Amino acid sequence: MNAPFRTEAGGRVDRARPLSFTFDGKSYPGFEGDTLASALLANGVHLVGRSFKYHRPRGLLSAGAEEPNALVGVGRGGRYTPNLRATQVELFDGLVAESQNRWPSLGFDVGEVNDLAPAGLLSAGFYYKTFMAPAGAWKSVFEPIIRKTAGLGVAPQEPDPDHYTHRHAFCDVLVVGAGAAGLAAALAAAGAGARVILADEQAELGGGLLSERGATIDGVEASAWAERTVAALRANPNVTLLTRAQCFGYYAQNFLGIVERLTDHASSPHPDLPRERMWKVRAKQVVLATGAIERPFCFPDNDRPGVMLASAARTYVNRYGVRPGSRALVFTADESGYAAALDLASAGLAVVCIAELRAQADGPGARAARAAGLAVHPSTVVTGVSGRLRVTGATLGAIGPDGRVTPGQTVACDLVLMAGGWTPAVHLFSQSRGKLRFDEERQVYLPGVSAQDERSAGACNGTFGIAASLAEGFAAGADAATKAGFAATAPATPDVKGEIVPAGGFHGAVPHHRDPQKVKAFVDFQNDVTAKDIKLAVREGMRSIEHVKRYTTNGMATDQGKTSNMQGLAIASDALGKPMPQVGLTTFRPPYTPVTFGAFAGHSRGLAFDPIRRTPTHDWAAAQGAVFEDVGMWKRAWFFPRRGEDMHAAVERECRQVRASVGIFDGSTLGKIEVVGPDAAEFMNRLYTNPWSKLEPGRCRYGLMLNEAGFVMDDGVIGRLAADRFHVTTTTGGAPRVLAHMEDYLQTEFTDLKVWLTSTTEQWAVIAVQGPNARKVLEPLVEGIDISAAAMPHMSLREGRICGVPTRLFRVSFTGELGFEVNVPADYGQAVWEAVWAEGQKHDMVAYGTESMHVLRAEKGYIIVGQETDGTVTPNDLGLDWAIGKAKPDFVGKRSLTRPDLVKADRKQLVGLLTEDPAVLLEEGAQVAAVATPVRGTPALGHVTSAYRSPAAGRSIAMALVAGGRARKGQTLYVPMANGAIAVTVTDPIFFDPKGERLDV
Amino acid sequence: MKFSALTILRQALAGNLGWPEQWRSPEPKPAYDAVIVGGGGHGLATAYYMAKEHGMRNIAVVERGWLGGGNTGRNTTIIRSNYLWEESEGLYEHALKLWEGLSQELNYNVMYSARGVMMLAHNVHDVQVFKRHVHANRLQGIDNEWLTPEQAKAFCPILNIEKGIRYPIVGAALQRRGGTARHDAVAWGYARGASALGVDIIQNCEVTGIDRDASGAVSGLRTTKGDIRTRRIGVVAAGHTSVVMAMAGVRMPLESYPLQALVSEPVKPIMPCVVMSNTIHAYMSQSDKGELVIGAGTDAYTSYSQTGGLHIASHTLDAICELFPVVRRMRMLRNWGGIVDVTPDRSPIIGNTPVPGLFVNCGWGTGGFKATPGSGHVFAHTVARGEPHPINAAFTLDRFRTGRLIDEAAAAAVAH
Amino acid sequence: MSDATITAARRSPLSAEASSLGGVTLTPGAPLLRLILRGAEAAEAADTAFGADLPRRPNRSATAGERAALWLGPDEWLLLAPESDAASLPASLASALAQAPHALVNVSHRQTAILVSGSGVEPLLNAFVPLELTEAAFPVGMATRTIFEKAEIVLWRTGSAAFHIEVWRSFAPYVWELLEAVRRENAAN
Amino acid sequence: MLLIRCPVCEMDRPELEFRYGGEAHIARPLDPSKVSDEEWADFLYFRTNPKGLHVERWRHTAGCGRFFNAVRHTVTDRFVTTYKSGEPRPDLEALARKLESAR
Ligand SMILES: Cc1cc2nc3c(=O)[nH]c(=O)nc-3n(C[C@H](O)[C@H](O)[C@H](O)COP(=O)(O)OP(=O)(O)OC[C@H]3O[C@@H](n4cnc5c(N)ncnc54)[C@H](O)[C@@H]3O)c2cc1C
Ligand SMILES: NC(=O)c1ccc[n+]([C@@H]2O[C@H](COP(=O)([O-])OP(=O)(O)OC[C@H]3O[C@@H](n4cnc5c(N)ncnc54)[C@H](O)[C@@H]3O)[C@@H](O)[C@H]2O)c1
Ligand SMILES: Cc1cc2nc3c(=O)[nH]c(=O)nc-3n(C[C@H](O)[C@H](O)[C@H](O)COP(=O)(O)O)c2cc1C
Ligand SMILES: [Zn+2]
Repeated sequence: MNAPFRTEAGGRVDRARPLSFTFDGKSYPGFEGDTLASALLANGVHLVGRSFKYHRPRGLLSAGAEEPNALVGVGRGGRYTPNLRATQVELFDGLVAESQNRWPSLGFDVGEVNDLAPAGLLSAGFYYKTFMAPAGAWKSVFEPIIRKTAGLGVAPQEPDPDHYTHRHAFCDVLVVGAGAAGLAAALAAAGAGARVILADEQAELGGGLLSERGATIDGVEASAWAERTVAALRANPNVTLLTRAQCFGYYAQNFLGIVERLTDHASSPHPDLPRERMWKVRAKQVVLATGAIERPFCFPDNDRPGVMLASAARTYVNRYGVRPGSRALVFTADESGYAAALDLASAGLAVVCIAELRAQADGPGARAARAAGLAVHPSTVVTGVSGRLRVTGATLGAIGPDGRVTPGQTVACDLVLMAGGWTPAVHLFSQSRGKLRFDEERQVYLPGVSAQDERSAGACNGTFGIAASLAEGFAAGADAATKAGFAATAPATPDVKGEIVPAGGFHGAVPHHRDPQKVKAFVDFQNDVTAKDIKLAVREGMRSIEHVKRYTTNGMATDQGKTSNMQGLAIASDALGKPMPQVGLTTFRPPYTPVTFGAFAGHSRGLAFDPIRRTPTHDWAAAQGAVFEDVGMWKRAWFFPRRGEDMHAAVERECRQVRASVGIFDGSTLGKIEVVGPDAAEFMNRLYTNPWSKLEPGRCRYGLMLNEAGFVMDDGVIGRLAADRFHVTTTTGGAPRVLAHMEDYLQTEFTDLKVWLTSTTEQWAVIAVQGPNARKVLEPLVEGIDISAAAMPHMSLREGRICGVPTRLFRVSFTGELGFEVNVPADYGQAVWEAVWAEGQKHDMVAYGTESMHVLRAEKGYIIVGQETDGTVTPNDLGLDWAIGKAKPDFVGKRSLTRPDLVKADRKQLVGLLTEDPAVLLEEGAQVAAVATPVRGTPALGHVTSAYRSPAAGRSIAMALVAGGRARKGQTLYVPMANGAIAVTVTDPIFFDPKGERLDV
Repeated sequence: MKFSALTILRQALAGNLGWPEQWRSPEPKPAYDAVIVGGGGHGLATAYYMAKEHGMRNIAVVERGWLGGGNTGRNTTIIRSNYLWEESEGLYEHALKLWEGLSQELNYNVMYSARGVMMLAHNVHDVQVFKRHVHANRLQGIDNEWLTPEQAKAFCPILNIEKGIRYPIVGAALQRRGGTARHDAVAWGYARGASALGVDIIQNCEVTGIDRDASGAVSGLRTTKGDIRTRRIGVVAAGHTSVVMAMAGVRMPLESYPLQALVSEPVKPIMPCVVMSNTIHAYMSQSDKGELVIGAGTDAYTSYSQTGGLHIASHTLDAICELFPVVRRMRMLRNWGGIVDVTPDRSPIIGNTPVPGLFVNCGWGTGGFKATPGSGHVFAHTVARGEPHPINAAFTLDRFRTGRLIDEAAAAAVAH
Repeated sequence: MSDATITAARRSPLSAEASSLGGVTLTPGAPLLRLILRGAEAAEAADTAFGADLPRRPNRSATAGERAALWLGPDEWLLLAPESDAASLPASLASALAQAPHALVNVSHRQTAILVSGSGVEPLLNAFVPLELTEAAFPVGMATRTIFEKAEIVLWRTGSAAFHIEVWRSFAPYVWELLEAVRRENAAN
Repeated sequence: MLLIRCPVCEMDRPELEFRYGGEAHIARPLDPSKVSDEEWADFLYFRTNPKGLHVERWRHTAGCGRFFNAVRHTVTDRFVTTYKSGEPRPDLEALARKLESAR
């Protein structure tokens, strides 16, 4: 197969490795080293996309990251990726690409009717002015239509099979961009001994040097010099070279994000390779060498396929060995346009003529062009092109001394090149919060005052030309290395010959003679923003460039204004009659070019999205068929269904069996903190509402913790192991918060106390054995502890052994039954559990989960922090005033309890609710009202916090927070539901064994 | 000029040369009856309603930058009213009702799109909390319904409701009247409306000082465009409230945090609604232009930088990719930050201050865009009458003394 | 806690086995006696009783034989010793420290160790650990708490290409699996 | 991601290891029962929230575990200094002058 526009020789593609790919279903040949763009051009394919609003046919504008037009979808199935720039897609054998935003086909797109609408109808912001009547039509008619036209590509339809990875990296000098300036900077910095990372978003390092034809460096071609330099850097162990690595963001304290593409360019990558790696680089010093972006011209129909940036055409011929056309017209306002013309001519294209916008056409470029026999017309502009799907010709105009344009000749051509000058890529500098300065002479923004440890070199710093960029790059690299602590000198600058140094440039709309109503001259190609749109925005009062941006959407497309922002600014500045720097720039934000979501997520994916915390006896529960629930990061056994049981049946059985005999429950997730030190009791006094000084070693107490605002924050049973040692338990979810809260007070408020906190949550497996037979189960297993009722009363704690394993044995109950909590070192958790379970079988022991635990505690009226409380609840609201050490002068939260609102009589208080019909179960979260059908807008009295079917009570039970609830006991209230209110009676929130007779046995 | 399809056609035929400025850009007068500090949505709406409903025409809005350039211009535009406490329900529902007719009211298409806001529950606790909201809302006549995972997926087909995932979806609360609006249009629409009623909107005019007379009452403002005399100031400066209030010697219960958001590249519609997950911290919707609009929680430290850390975007997107696995290959187009002023109870402060003549509307934190019309409406009343509207009566500064907090965070920890 | 009499089966939170791939070896650590010692005033007495000087410099460790003391905070050390010391060391430390205010807490089962070694160990860990791990920045003997993606660990460099990770038991499988995943990636490179 | 110098570890460490702790030097009243509701509200809720130099608390949670204080510029997020908890609040004006002259 033969690509018709491939040059006979030259370029950096590997002609020994032919490849085949498809675009819109048609198969084409290409070479290794091609981009999709270069390969399409080699095959004469110019029409590659459709624009956003008008669906205009679009071709390749550029050869790089700035491409606004050639967005394609690549790949299949889960690997389909929309909106990729053909200029950045590397070719591999079998690549499948398709065009976007067109129907039914790229050549014939129905959406193009938008382009035929009366001129100006769909101008900037028109949608703010219409679609408002009749009311409701926006939602039902207009918005659905607008949404259908939205978007460019199609989102993937299947989950992404690839994976992504991260790496933190550190270096003395990070160099971003590996063109002349970046390579030089890396050489200088590495030469000084600095650890260097050099990153470039392209597949090959060298930047603009790879697109050079005429220039030589130290006697070799520029690209050969680049190769040599890269090889030297690669050989240096202090240098990390990253290709296909876009630096997308510059964050505080010299922290930069780089995303490296690892597999997209390969046809069958190793399956273990991640698709992309995000580098998170902390650099001591940074050199920005990100080059410059060529500006297109804004003239009528400047968007037709075949209208291209001059530098892009140069890249296609020189780097890829592709002729982007046969007959080229070069439209320039910069010396670099001539370099392109010369290169195209030497590649065998006919250069019809060079239209030079500037009045003077006698610079080095023009002289060289004329010497090569090319026609150069000064004061000449392109005022339009012919051809819809591909340029067929261009009309020229002459700028008179008064600035008016008179129509000139029409030339036949299939390529119109634009060389409107260079816009330094200051994105990263600006993101670093450096202050840009406006260079009046060249009318560009350049890096000004730095805010971080960085410097810019080369074209991104306004320094054009290879020689100058090399020199500046060396100096920047040396400076960076020096500042990073290395003795550095810039290497001697190599000898550069034969280059045409970019100089000149133009901003704003190109003048023309045509009826402005009838033509469209594009500023933002992708978003279809025209010069007229920008002028309209200004006319409508959008005086800030930020308003212009948002009203017109200029610069908001996926290229983020790389080719349009400066043009838009120039046109707005003109319309406002204010110089550009006074109009200002919009903000540069990350990313420089779009970055895959998956790359941000990295390995935080699937089950590794968050750690899964399992208890020491998790596997046992799983083997028993437990259903688990997520509590924070923990998996907790929720219930243990037997064959055929649903949750309700399982819970009913579990609860009954606990009360009838005995149950076993995994309490390991409870937070545990060991509070140790001579001032431990005093610390506890200050952090908990309860008094602790008099609690004897070996005894436990229910502790209530408030935040400083007086609201309940946590609770738990706390055992005193020794005068100076407490074993504190917290709620599962509250554990980290409670420890942090304690540390805060300890380190910053109560610094007088000698006490230390150690988290022991995971040290102990906690096996709760609850039920009238609990003692019988444990007795045979426990050594060295008398667990008889007399020796070990309720709320006590002993140390000894169980099954030979050291234990802290608590006699506590969250069920209202006789109960123990066996704490054993976690590695022994499962063995002890199994021993207890085996012993328990003699008593028909049941394993129960968190759901039964909730029911059992609710039957007893025990609260759960986070369920009965919501951060607005005081101890008094819960009826827990008894837990407050009244004699204590202070504790965290005490002062707040006397604030006016916290002592109001009608506060919501915890009560029980019993439905009239015992079979009716209330819904947690349901509201409580005084009447069955409250008038809309009447405040609720409160809400149901817990509701269960209670096997012990033989009916449904509920707890609720109800305004003035304690005084309402006996009253009938209503719980309004969607299908009618449920009548309830207010009761005590204790539904079983109110005297606690089952506990103390 | 009234906006309509007809005027668009007429103007298009005339080369779009006849469109007037949408709002005037006058220089400040030496004195006004009242000055609103802050030209965000809330400030502009306040001025609009002060002029329209309270007949105050000699008033100004002063804005330090470009109007709408604060959080109004950088928020993820989620609108809903299914809050928990009655006070909040009243305020946000008031706003939602105004949203429903706002385009017509302003003759400016703010693209309020009632596409439904779905909040995902991932565990038992979430279910309890969201059901509590559903019930509370129903009592107040606010729509909010409970969905099974399957119903949630039917509403948003790209949602992953598989059971075996790290945080499976166990249900969702849906407010169908919730949705989004075009944020810039809200600022511009109110500005145009206010300007037409005579309000002076003064951009690039930063307030640098607040003058008080011997009695302590407000007497004027200093700005970068000169001094302005006035006896009534309404501060609606969002992230900068503490800074402005400090000029009057008032300390506030506020902290200003960076809040980031991001958009993807635009794609054809894949998502018909707004989805929020508080438990795994992310939310997403798709704009009419096609980009996915994504956000999460604030950065951890106070800042006025309008930027934030890379790790925040990472955590946001890892959550998004778990909820919607088909978007993992999509790409972030732009990531920005705003500065949100956060109160201890995550509810706004709207009302009088200890300084006579000085009123404040702030503390909307991460979720005030949705309140814009309602907030402006009740604050206009507050500034014009010197006392709060019944709807904002509870949102006092004094509640931090009495303890009468309106704690949306404690109850649900749902942002936005 | 004298563990001499314990017959109950012990179960480590990590079921994985040691393996090497792409130049990196991952090994689940053997059981250790682990003590958290708090209280700056107790350090001196602890030096002798423990047999290794507790490091006073931030983020350092000290070793003596099979015992190691890791500085975790200005008054906080993680003491590691062989299982066989479990019978005697806690008690002898406690009595040696009786006069100085302190806290000594046994956390032997709270956490477990993952040993990572081999030539590719730095980039492997840097997939998740945000600290610079070159020997210059993180020399042999340095130890610190830090972050491992969404888990917290103690990272201790025991050799020029060897690290000892201490991680709370329920986070251990997460850390292990992530290390394993990136090890595979790096090996494919 | 910020880079924060922990004054205890005497190292620059990544933000991920730290927990922010709000404005510093807001002392809890020695005897809360003696202060008025207004004063108590001030302590609980009212903050300087400055645009500029901010004196704030951080805790090196995933490090040495210590709380310490920092002066950070809330516009640039640049840390000016960090110091151990308990040390006196630095003279902000002097720091600001120093910053100015360092430019
Ligand atoms: C990323 C992000 C996402 C969000 N997502 C949502 C969401 O989905 N839903 C939702 O409801 N809310 C959301 N919010 C919150 C919402 O944006 C804000 O609550 C709301 O926009 C506040 O409006 P405002 O008019 O009060 O503030 P702003 O729009 O910020 O206006 C305040 C104005 O005051 C000006 N100002 C400040 N100081 C001075 C001075 N000295 N002189 C003069 N002018 C001054 C500022 O320049 C600014 O323009 C989000 C916020 C952010 C940052
Ligand atoms: N022949 C050409 O078409 C051409 C093009 C550009 C520059 N030049 C010449 O090259 C010299 C300037 O050299 P230079 O080194 O300043 O620029 P350069 O354009 O040669 O190199 C810049 C490099 O930075 C990379 N880059 C930009 N942003 C990046 C990012 N965010 N992340 C990673 N990589 C990024 C680009 O891929 C490019 O390789 C001048 O003489 C200029 O005239 C020539
Ligand atoms: C809802 C919403 C949608 C947005 N969509 C886009 C978009 O499609 N393209 C874009 O470049 N920016 C988009 N932005 C971001 C803005 O460009 C800009 O970043 C944001 O308003 C903050 O302003 P700043 O970045 O200038 O500080 C969007 C912002 C919002 C709030
Ligand atoms: Zn530290």
